[in-house]
Amino acid sequence: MPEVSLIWIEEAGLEGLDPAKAAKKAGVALSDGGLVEAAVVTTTEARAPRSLVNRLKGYPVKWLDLAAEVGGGPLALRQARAAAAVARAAGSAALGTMAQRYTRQPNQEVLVAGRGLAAVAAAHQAAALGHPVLLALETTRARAACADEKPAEVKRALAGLPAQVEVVTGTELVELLGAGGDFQARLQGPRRTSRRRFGAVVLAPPSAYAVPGDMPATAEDITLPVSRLKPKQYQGGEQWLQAAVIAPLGPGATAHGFARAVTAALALQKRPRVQVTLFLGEAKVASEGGERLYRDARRQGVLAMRVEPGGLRVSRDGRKLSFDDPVLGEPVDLRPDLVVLSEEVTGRAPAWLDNPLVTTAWDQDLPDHPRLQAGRTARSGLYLIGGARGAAPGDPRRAQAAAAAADLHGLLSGEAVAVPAVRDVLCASCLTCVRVCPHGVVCYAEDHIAPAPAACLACGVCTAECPAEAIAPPGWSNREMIASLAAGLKAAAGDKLVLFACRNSGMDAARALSLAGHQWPKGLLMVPVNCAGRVGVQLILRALSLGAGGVLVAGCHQGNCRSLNGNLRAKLRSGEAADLLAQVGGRPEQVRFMHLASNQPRALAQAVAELAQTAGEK
Amino acid sequence: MAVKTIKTPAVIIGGGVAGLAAAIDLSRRGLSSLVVERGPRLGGRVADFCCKATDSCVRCGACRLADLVRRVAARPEIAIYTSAKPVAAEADGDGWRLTLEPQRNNGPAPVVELAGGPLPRRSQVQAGAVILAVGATPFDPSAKSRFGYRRVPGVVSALELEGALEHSLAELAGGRDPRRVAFIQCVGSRDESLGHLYCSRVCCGFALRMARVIQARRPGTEITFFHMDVQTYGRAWAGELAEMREQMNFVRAMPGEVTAGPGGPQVVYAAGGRSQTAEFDLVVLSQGMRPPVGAAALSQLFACTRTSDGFLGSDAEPVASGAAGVFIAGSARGPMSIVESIEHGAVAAAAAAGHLQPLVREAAHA
Amino acid sequence: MEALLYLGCTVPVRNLNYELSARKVAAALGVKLRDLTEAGCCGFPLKATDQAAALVIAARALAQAGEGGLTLTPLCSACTGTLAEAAHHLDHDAAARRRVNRELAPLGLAYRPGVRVKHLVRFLLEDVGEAAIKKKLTRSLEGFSFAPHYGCHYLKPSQVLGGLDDPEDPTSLARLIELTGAEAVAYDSMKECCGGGVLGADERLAGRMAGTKLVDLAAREVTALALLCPFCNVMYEGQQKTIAKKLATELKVPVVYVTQVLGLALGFKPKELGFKLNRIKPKDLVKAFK
Amino acid sequence: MLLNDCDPGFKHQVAAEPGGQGIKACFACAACTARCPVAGHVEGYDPRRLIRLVLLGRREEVLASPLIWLCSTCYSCQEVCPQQVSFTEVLTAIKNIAARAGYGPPATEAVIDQLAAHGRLLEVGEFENQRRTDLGLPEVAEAPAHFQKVLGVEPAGGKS
Repeated sequence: MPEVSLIWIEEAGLEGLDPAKAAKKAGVALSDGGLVEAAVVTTTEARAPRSLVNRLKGYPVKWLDLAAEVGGGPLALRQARAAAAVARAAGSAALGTMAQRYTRQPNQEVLVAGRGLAAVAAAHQAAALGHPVLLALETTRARAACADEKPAEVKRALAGLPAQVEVVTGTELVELLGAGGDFQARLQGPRRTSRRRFGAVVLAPPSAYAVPGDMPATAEDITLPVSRLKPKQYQGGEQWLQAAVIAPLGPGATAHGFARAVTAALALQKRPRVQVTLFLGEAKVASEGGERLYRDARRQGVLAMRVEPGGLRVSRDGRKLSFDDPVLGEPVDLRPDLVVLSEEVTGRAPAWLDNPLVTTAWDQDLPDHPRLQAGRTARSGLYLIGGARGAAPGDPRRAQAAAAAADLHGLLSGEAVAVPAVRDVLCASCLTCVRVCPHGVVCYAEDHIAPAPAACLACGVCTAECPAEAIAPPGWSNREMIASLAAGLKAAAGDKLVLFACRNSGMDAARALSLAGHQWPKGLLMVPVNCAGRVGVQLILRALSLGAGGVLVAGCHQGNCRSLNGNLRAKLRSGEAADLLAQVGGRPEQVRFMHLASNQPRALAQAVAELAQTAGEK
Repeated sequence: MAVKTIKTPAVIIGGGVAGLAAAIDLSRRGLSSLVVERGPRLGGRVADFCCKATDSCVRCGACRLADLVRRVAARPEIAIYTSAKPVAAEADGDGWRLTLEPQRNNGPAPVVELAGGPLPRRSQVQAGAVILAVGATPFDPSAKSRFGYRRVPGVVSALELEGALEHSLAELAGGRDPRRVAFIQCVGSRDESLGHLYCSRVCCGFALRMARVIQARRPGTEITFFHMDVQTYGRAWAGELAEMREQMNFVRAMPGEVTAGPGGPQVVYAAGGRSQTAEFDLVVLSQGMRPPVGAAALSQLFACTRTSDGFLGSDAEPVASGAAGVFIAGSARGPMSIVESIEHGAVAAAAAAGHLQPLVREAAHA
Repeated sequence: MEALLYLGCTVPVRNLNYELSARKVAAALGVKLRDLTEAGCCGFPLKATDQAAALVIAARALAQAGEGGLTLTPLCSACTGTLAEAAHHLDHDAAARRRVNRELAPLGLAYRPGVRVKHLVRFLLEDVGEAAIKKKLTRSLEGFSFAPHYGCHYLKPSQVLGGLDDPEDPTSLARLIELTGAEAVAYDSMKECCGGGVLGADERLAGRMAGTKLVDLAAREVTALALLCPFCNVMYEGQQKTIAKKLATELKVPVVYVTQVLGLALGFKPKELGFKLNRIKPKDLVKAFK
Repeated sequence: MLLNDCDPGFKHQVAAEPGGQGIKACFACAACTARCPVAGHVEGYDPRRLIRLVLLGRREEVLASPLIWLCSTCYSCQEVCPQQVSFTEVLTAIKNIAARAGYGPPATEAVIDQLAAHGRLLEVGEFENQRRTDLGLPEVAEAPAHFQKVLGVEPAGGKS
């Protein structure tokens, strides 16, 4: 239950009444208007001072025309009426407005910005899930595809869009504030700029093919990228026409880039008296049909030649390729009549996405994050799909779009937990929470900290890092956690231990152990957290001061944290707590941190056993 | 005795990661589903996979199973029958009528609390859509007898290594302390002689992750990686692979055979144009994926097509099966990783929801 | 039970002990062997230079055999391989069949699909069966040990000759040997090729190849190397002395035919099985059953 | 070596020869070489290398090479090949081409003569048949006429 404050505004009709008495009787705390977990104000919104109205904006407040409720009569009667009215209002502030206050209704509208098949597919899928969708295509022609797609296909897909998709063209997303449930987007149209709010945003920036940078530089007049190759133009005469097709050679080569090179090689090889030598680093046959294609090309007569990185050299005039055939162990030269360079899908996330001041939404390692699939970015409610994410044209993009749409639907239909509450009275506007929020949920807008309504995962990183105890997702404030720690430790028998366990790793591992009948130490108190990042120095020290002989924080492995670096923060804070303990003459080994995965129950059991031993040593 | 008929919008055959992901996604779309798992527990093959993180997460996705199971258990609209298998199916209007039969299982007991439990008796299910998420079947390395599987001591499959990774490798290596470990890739993959004209995609990453775990646990363990082409994908791998090439011995050769040597299994491979023999304590065969064992029966049961590689579904589309109202999710459709299977499950659910939409509307009107 | 015996070129001239023991064993096991008279060469020697001619020659033998409808059972693995491959090829390639039959027409022959070719030993294993063989055995060879040599063309290419045994882990000869009570020795070089195929091209090479197995076996206490192909016999028995000289080592590995081993267990005397003609004899074995 | 000087048509020629069909499928995994019993004994004999020479189109070098005649036809390479290259048969195809191009081993003529004369590699004369009779084995008849017709040759002297 949130703490409800009574904000007493003196005005006509309340003369003689005792605010403190009324508050006490109603079971609420009297406040000067700073404490805003939930509030009852004794006047109407219209009559209240503007500064107060502004401060309370967006929070569950029961505006009460107390003067009217109290009416006239003896003071004792008026005092009793006042107390009853405040109590009623407090109840409604706490309960009735709690839903609105703690989980503000997320905006259901979805913005899909970009172009090509991924964009259209995402719009289609989101609409199918019941969301109104604005599909903002950045090109003036609606059917304009990404450079690696066919316009006809995009046109077909557009024609099939349901009615609740509004399509605008020539419109670009140039600024995005907020987070899941409440994004504020600035859209630059052909004529004017507009601002609109959305619950979720899917970015499908244009993608194209580009020749990787590490390709050998052969003479321009004989060199072509795959996308410009027209195989029908080539055929040999008396002499065989020698073509070199160079597949992506570097360590970043993808199966799609390889398949594209092989497709080109096969088409050329089918031409009369053309001999294709296909250069490759690794035969990346992991795409669907890739192995078949590679086999067909060889059967057609394509000569597949593996070269080590940097092993394909070009003469100064750019007309001779030299390499060592690994099978023969001999140097081989080729004077190609044609060099075809393969390309990889490229697509860039918009530059503003990479701006650390906006949020840590994106960096290039994120596509591989095991918990940021389905097009998710670190910023909840913001999705990046398509070529920028490395998806190949065709079905992979549609699949990604479908997955992203399903994910955002889950988010907007309330799967996420409630937004953090901010106690403005304590907030120093230091913006630590804005800076540390891994999901871009905590924003600063209109002169106060304003968390977005749907995107918070209640990881509690803001709470742990806030120097003023001014922000916490409901249920995760220091006060609440310490209270439950105290109660739990009081009930614990024997050597008391505390395990702070992330729900994504430690708790699942613990649950697996419990289900398997594992015997935990008697005095162990398990405290689940949504992210180990919730566990700051203060919680650890409080656990010790409340009688715990040891504290173990179990967070996810590096690179696996759903909240990006909550685990690393927890590790850092555990270290700090241990250091502080050492400074006051305690034993630092009483505080431990471990990286863990949900499927490592044995490691957890062992760590807890070791902690118990440490605690027992005293 | 009247046979009980369960009515559900969607029935999902297979309770592995793809099936669970599909169930969760359907429920997000407001659709209930029934998950039918043949084994005694959820999770499929992933349930046997351990975490391969060393100094950091290696993005295998095995840990994701726990949250899928947790989320499935938390959603009352997802019903689960374990130890159950469809034995009959017929198209019924726009949907399907299935007969489920209980399966006797001697495997490990379920280790997660679940909504639902073992199928008590033969039952009928009336469903608007069917999602087949039965997974792939690992290739049995003894079909490539030259690698000495089940014949030469110290030769194991990658899945056996997986099972022992958290415990003792010495047992696998016939009591020897495995200081020299070889991996042989593409056992059953990229093999036209078996009719397997596909790369199984995940085995290189799987093997290399395990190799790294072994080296992290026992520094100094020599790892030899026999391969044709390294098929890792994803941006993070590029750097990691460069590191691994420093720490392990990458040999680009498909070995000719594995024989029993005096000090352990010996790998016969070609280097420098002739045959060489190297002795190891442990030889790990990276077996590929095969179409699900029941693919033929299932494709007959549900009148669905097979891909050119024999998996369920069609080459042309990611989740369609050629049969109305039947969709394929996960590695039953073709080799894919855990994370990809989870995504694929969501895509299959999207397609199934699309199929169900008119039915749901009709029901609302009725 | 009947089968059509195909002698080929080498056996009826050089390996009479093999032929003798094979005929005795077959008869004792109730297999009536009919001779494919006028059979001659299977075509194997021509394959390297003229496959087309080799195919016609093989087809000739197959066509002759086909008329009786009996399984053609060569004693020589090379003949088995060549004839089985030819039959496989002609069964699956109608154009090749037409071509071949045009050539055979002047001889009054034509190949018709479906001719079965099986090495005689395989015929015994599959058509007579191990249980039936076991029943007929009258003597135990316990205490003796044989190193089975499968050779190449008894099992490979498995595409044509598959179904009997796994060429990577063959067991059929070992099983046959063990039926007699003798031990079938598992040894490292079991799958080594005898080198007979290159004897004509490079004698030194052939000798080195055969030498691997001989050296391996010389270091073991085996009664004999047991084989089923005259080509392998050329290398392991015929060339053994030369090989020993070239390798500058002592070699005295007795060599027998599997049919001789079987013959002993069926109660025949060594003399009846042609042991006199074995150049490097397993003396203890011969003595034991005199 | 300059690839432009090689003959890209050579691999197609080998593939067109019976048994040669599989050659182009090779993806150089080297399983064949690992199992080749000849490769272990003869420097330069390497099935994978021979295939590569054909694929590169080094025609003369392959056909004139004494190495191509050293295959023991044990079929090990063929058994282990994941791409069904069937190298033993590929080599037979190459040898046939070489023989037609005049690179054949000298022994060929002798084999043909022998077959034309006797219908078998080893003559079965009176002496041999006498020996067989002594051992209780049936006599063997020669049928060279058939072979003469098939091979299109006359018996080179000797008895017929």
